Amino acid sequence: MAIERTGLEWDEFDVRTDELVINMGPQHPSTHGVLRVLLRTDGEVVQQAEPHIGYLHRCAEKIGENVSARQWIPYTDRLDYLAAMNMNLGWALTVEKLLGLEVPEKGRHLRVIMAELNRIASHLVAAGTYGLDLGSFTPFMYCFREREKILNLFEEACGARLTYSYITVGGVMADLPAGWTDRCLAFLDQFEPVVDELHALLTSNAIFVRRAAGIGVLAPELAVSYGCSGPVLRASGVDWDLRRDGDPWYTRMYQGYDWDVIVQVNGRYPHDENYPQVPRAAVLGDCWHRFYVRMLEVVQSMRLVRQGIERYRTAAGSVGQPIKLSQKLPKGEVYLETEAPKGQMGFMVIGDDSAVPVRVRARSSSFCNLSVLSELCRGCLVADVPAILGSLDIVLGEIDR
Amino acid sequence: MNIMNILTQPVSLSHYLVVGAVLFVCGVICMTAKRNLLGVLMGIELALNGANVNFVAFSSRFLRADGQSAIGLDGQCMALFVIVLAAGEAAVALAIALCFYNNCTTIDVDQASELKG
Amino acid sequence: MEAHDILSRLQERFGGAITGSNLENVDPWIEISPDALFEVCRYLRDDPELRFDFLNCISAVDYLQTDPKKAEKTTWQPHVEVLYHLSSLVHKHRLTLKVMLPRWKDGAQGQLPEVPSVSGLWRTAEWHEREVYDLGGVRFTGHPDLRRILCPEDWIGHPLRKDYQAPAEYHGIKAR
Amino acid sequence: MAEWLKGYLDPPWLAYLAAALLQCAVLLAVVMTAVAAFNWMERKIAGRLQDRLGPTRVGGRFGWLQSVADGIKLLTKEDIIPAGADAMLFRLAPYLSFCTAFCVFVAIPFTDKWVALRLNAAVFFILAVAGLEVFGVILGGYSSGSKWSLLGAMREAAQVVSYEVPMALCVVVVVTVAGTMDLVAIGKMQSGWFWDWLVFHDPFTFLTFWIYSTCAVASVNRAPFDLPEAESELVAGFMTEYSGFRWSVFFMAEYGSMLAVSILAAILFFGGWNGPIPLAGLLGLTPQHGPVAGFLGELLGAINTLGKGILGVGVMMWLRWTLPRLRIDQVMTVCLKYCIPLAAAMFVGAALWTYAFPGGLILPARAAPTEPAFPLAAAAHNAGEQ
Amino acid sequence: MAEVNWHTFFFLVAALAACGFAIAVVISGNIVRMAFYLVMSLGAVSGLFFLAGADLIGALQLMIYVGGTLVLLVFGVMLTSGGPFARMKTPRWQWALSIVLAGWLLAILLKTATSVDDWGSASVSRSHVPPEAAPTARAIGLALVGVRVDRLAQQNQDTQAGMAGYLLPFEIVSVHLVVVLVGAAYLARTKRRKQPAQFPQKSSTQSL
Repeated sequence: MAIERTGLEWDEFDVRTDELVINMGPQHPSTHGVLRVLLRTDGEVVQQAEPHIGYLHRCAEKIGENVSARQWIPYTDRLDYLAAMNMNLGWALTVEKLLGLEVPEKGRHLRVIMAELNRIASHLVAAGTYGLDLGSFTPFMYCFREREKILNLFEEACGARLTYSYITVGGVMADLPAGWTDRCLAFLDQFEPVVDELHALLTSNAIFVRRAAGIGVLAPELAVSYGCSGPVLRASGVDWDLRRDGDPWYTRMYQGYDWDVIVQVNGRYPHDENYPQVPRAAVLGDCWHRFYVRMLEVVQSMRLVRQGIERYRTAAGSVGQPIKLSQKLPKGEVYLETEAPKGQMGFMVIGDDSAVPVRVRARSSSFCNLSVLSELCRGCLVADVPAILGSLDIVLGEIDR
Repeated sequence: MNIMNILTQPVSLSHYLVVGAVLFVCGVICMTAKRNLLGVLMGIELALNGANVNFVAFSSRFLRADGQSAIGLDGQCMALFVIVLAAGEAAVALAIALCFYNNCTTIDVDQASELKG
Repeated sequence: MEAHDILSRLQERFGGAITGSNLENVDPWIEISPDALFEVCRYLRDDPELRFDFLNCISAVDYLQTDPKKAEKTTWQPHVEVLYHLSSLVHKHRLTLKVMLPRWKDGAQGQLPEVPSVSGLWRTAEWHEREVYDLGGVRFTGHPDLRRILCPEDWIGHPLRKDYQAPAEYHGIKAR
Repeated sequence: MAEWLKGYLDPPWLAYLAAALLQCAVLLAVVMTAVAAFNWMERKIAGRLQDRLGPTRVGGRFGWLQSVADGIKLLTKEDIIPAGADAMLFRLAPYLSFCTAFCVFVAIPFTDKWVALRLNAAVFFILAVAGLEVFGVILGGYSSGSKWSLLGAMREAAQVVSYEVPMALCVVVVVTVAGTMDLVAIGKMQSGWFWDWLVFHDPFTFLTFWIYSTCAVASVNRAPFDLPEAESELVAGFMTEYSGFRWSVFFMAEYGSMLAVSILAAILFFGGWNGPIPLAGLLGLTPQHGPVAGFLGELLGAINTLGKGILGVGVMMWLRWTLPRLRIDQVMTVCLKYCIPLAAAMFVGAALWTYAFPGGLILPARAAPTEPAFPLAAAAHNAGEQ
Repeated sequence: MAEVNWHTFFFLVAALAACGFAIAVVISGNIVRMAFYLVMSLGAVSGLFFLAGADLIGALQLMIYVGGTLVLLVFGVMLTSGGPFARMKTPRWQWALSIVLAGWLLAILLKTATSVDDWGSASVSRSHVPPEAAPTARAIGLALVGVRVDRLAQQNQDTQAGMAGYLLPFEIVSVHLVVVLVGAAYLARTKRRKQPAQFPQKSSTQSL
C-alpha cells in the first residue's frame, strides 16, 4: 500500500513485506493428524490462523442411527483413538442412564482402573509430541516407551492395543486375567521415577520454558466462552473437573476415591512441592501451564489406579453382564458428559423403544479446544503456531467424527 | 599456434589494465541498461572492482620490467579502502532500494518518475 | 437449582415464549419458541442465580419416520428439534433447551428452517452452529460466518436428515 | 611436501601440481571418512540418549556399515528437480556450500608439519571462506521455488551471517593472546602439559571458549539453533526439495563444517596436537630420534587433533538430542544481545591481560613465540629488510 | 615449445572467468542469476589479486566483498523480488545506445592501456620470487597504522618524509562505516503503523 498522505505528517505504514498466505497441513508433521491451518503472515508475524477441519469426517452419528447401542461401541473407539477406553465409558454410561441399568461395584472399580490408565497413556502421547513440536526428539521416545507398557496391559485385558471396545453397555466384555493387577502395580512402581525424568527433560528445561512460557495465553472467560474443557480449561485457572463436579450418574464411579483436581488455586498447584516450580515467565493459561497440568494429572491418575486396584480386589460379585445386542431402548433422551483426557466428551442418545436409537450425538472436547486456536495465534510468530497447537493436544478423529 | 606463444610470454601490466577496463565497462553497461534497481547496484560493484584491479596491478612487483612496483603499497591500501567503502555504499544503496520498493511497490527504475513534475 | 424451579422462573418472566416442557424424562427439557430464544438464553447466562456460562453442545434432531409401516405408530409429527445443552460452572447445574422447528421453512422443500444464532452469547456456538447447519440443515440467522465446517464447501444436502440420499459420485469419486 | 617431490619429477611445475593433488586427496579422504563416521556416530549417540540401541544389524554387531548403506541409498534415490525451480542454480547450490565447507580444511594444521597450506593468515582465510557457505544455502532455498524453502533459506542466512560476527570476535581474542594468525604458531605455543593450553591461559580466554562454542554451534545450524530445517514448521527448510545425492552433498557440507569448527576450537583453545600430557615428548618420538620416530610423533599429534575434533562433534550431537529448539527471534537476541557484547568484553579483557602480564601470570615466562609479539620497532626493522 | 609460463596460464584462467562472468551479469535477465554470476566474477577477481601478489587484499575481497556485500545484495534481491524470477525487459534502443557508448569507452581505455610501452614490457618471469617470501599482510597492517615499512629503503629524505602512513584515512573510514550502517538501519526500519492494523475480525469469508 502506498503512503497515505493524511494532513501534514505522513501516516506511516509497516514495511511492506508481501503478505504471505501459508497452508500448514493437511500433510504437516506437526498438526497431529489431518488438519489444515491457513496462516496469513506478515513476514514472521502471524496475522490470522484459521483451522480448516473435516478431512477425517466419517459421519459416525449417521451410522449410530442404523446400528443398535452396543454395536456403536467400536465407533466410539475411533473418535479419540488415543483414549478409546474413556470414549467407550462415556457411551456405555449414557445408554445405561437411559436404560436405568446399574453396573455392580466391582465393574465400576474396573472401569475406573481402565479409564485412568488410558488417561496416563493419552497424556504421555501429549507430552511426547509436544516435545517433538518444540524440536527435542528424546522425550518422545521416553514417553512412548512407557506407553507401550500400558498398551501391553490393555492387550492382556482385552486383546486390542488401540481400539479396545472393552467397556460396553452393562459392564465389561470380560473380567481381568489372573495376575493382571500385580503386573499393573509393578508398572506403576517403575513408572514413578520416569515422570521425574520427563520433568527434568522438558518442564524445567530453560529452552522449553522460553518456547512455551507466556505463549498462547488463554484467559479464563475466553476459555469458558469457547467451551474449552479438560487440561486446557484447568490451565487457565478454572476449577472444573467432571470427575468431581459432573453428572452424579458419572461421579458415582469416583465415590470414595482420594485424589485432587489439578488447578492453580491462589498461585499454588496441589502439593507441587516435589515437582519443578512454575517459572517466572509463565503466565496462567499459557502453553507451559497446559503442559504442566497434564504432567501433574498423570500422577493423580496413578493414585486413582492404585486405589482402584485395591477396591477391585476387595469388591465381591461379578463385573457386570453386557446387555443383549437387540435390547430395546426405552423412549427418552439422555445427554451425559464424562471427563476424557482431552476434555469433556459428551454423548446423547434418543431412544424410541426400538433397538436402534433415533439420534446419536457426540460432543467432542478437541472440537471446542481447537476453535480457540485462531484467537491464540493472532500476533504470534510462525514458530509458535505448532507450539500452541501442540499444547491444545487435539485429536482429529474426535473433531471430525 | 599463437595461442601457445601467448602462454609463454610473461604477463605484464597492460594485461591487468585490459581486464580492469573490461570489468569497468561491463559495470557501466549494467548501470545504464538495467531497469532493476539492484541490477544498477551490481553494475556499481563491477565498476568498483574494475578500479580495484588497476590499483592492485600497479602496486604489484611482478608486472614491471625492473621488478619494482610502480606505486608501492599505496595501491593495495587504496584497494583496501575501496573494498571497505563499497560495503558501506552497498548498505545505504540497499536501504534506499528497500524504501523505494516500499513506497512504489516496484523495483523498476523507470517508475521512479515522481520528481519529473 | 432443579429443572422445575428454572421452568417456573422462566414462565413467570417470559410467559408465552415457553411453549412446553417435559420434567419426567431422565434429562428434563424446556421448549422455547424460536423468536424468543436469544432473550431467554441471555437471561439464562446473565442471571446471577442461574449463570449458565457454559454452552455444552448444540444438536439438531430430525424426527421423520421414512419406513411407512412404522409411520402410523409414531406419536409425533415430522419436525426438526434443535437442542441446547447448558451447564453452569458456578452453580454446577445443567439444563436442556429445545426449539421445535418445521422440517422445511413454510413447507417449501429445500428451504432450511431459521433459528436466531446465540454465537453472540457463547463463542463456542460459532462452530457448533456451523456444524448443525452443515449436517442437520438448520440456518442460524445472525451467525457471523455460516459456512459448512465438516463437509466440503460445495457439498449438496445435509447428511443427518433422515431423508438424505448420499450423492452417486462427487467430483468423479464414486460415493456409493 | 613440494620440495620433497621436486627431487623425483623433472619439470618443477609438475612437482607443485602433484604435491597439491596429493594433499587434497589425503585431506578429502580423511574428512570424508570422518563425515561417514559422524553419520554412524549420530545414530549411535541418538540411540544411546534415547535408551535404544541405534543401528546394530548393518555390517556386524555395531552397525558400522550404516553410513555406507545410507550412501548407497542416497546414490540410488532419484534426484528430482521441482517444476517451479530455477534448474541451474538448483543444481549448483549444494556443490557451492560443499566446496566452501571443505576448502576450509586446506588451512587447518593437524600437526605442525602436517598442514596442507601453511598460511601466515590462516585464521583470516578460514573466516573468509566460512562466510561463503551462506551462498549455497540462500541459492538452494531461493531456487527451489517454494514458499517454505524460501522462508527456511532466509532464516538460515540471517542466522549464519549474524553469528559470524561474534565468532570472528572470539577468534580475534585468541589471536591477540597468541600474537599471530598462523595456526601452526598458535599450536606450537601451547605445547607442553594441559595447563599450557590457551583455554587456561587467562580467565578471558576460558570464557571466550564458551562463547565461541555457542556461536560455532549456531553458525553450523546445529542443536538448539537449527531453525532452518526445523521439522515442526518448515518441513525441512531449504532442503525440502532436495533428494538423493544432492541432499547428501548438503548433508556432507554440514558435517564437514561441523568438523572444521570443532578442530578449529581444538587448535585455538585446547592445544591442537599437544595432548594433555606431552606424550610424543615423553616417549621420545621427536625428529631428533630419527625419521620414523619423528613420523610417529607427528601421527600421534594428528590423532590428538582429530580426536579433539571428533569429541567436539560428539558434544554437538549430544546437544541436538537433548535440547528443544529456539525460535528465530530468540536465536537473534542470543546473538545480538548476549554473544557480541560478551565477546567484545572478552576481547578488551584479553588485550589488557596480555598487556599487564606479557609472560603469563601463573607460569614463569616461557620462551617468547618465534615472532616477537608485535613490538612496532622490531617488526618494522625486520619487515623492512625482507 | 618453450616452457609454459604458469603465471600467465593462471592469469588467463582468472581473467577469462572474471570477464566472462561480468559479461554474463550484463546479459542475464533473471536478477538471481545476475547475483550469482557477480559472486563468481568477484571470486575470480580475488584470484587475480592473489596472482598479483596482494594476498591480504585477495582474502579481504573474499571476506568483505563477496562474503558481506553480496550477501547483503542477495538479501535485497529476495526482499524486493515481486513474483518469483520477475523479468524486466529493457527496451531495444536503450540497449543499443548503452552498447555504443560502452564500446567507445572501451576503445579509449584499451588504447591507453596498451599505448604506454613502459607497462607493456614484461618483467622478469615470476618464478624467481617465491610467493611466501613477499607476504604483504604485515606491511599493509603497519602502513595503516602509519609506519611505511616499504618506504624505509627510500634514500632521499624529503620524498621519504612525504610517505605518510594511512592512519588518518583508516580512522575516518571506520567512523564513516558506523555512520553509514546507522543511517542504513534507520532508512530501512520497520515504520510502526500509527493505528493498529485492522483485518477482518471474523474469519475471512472469501475462501482461498
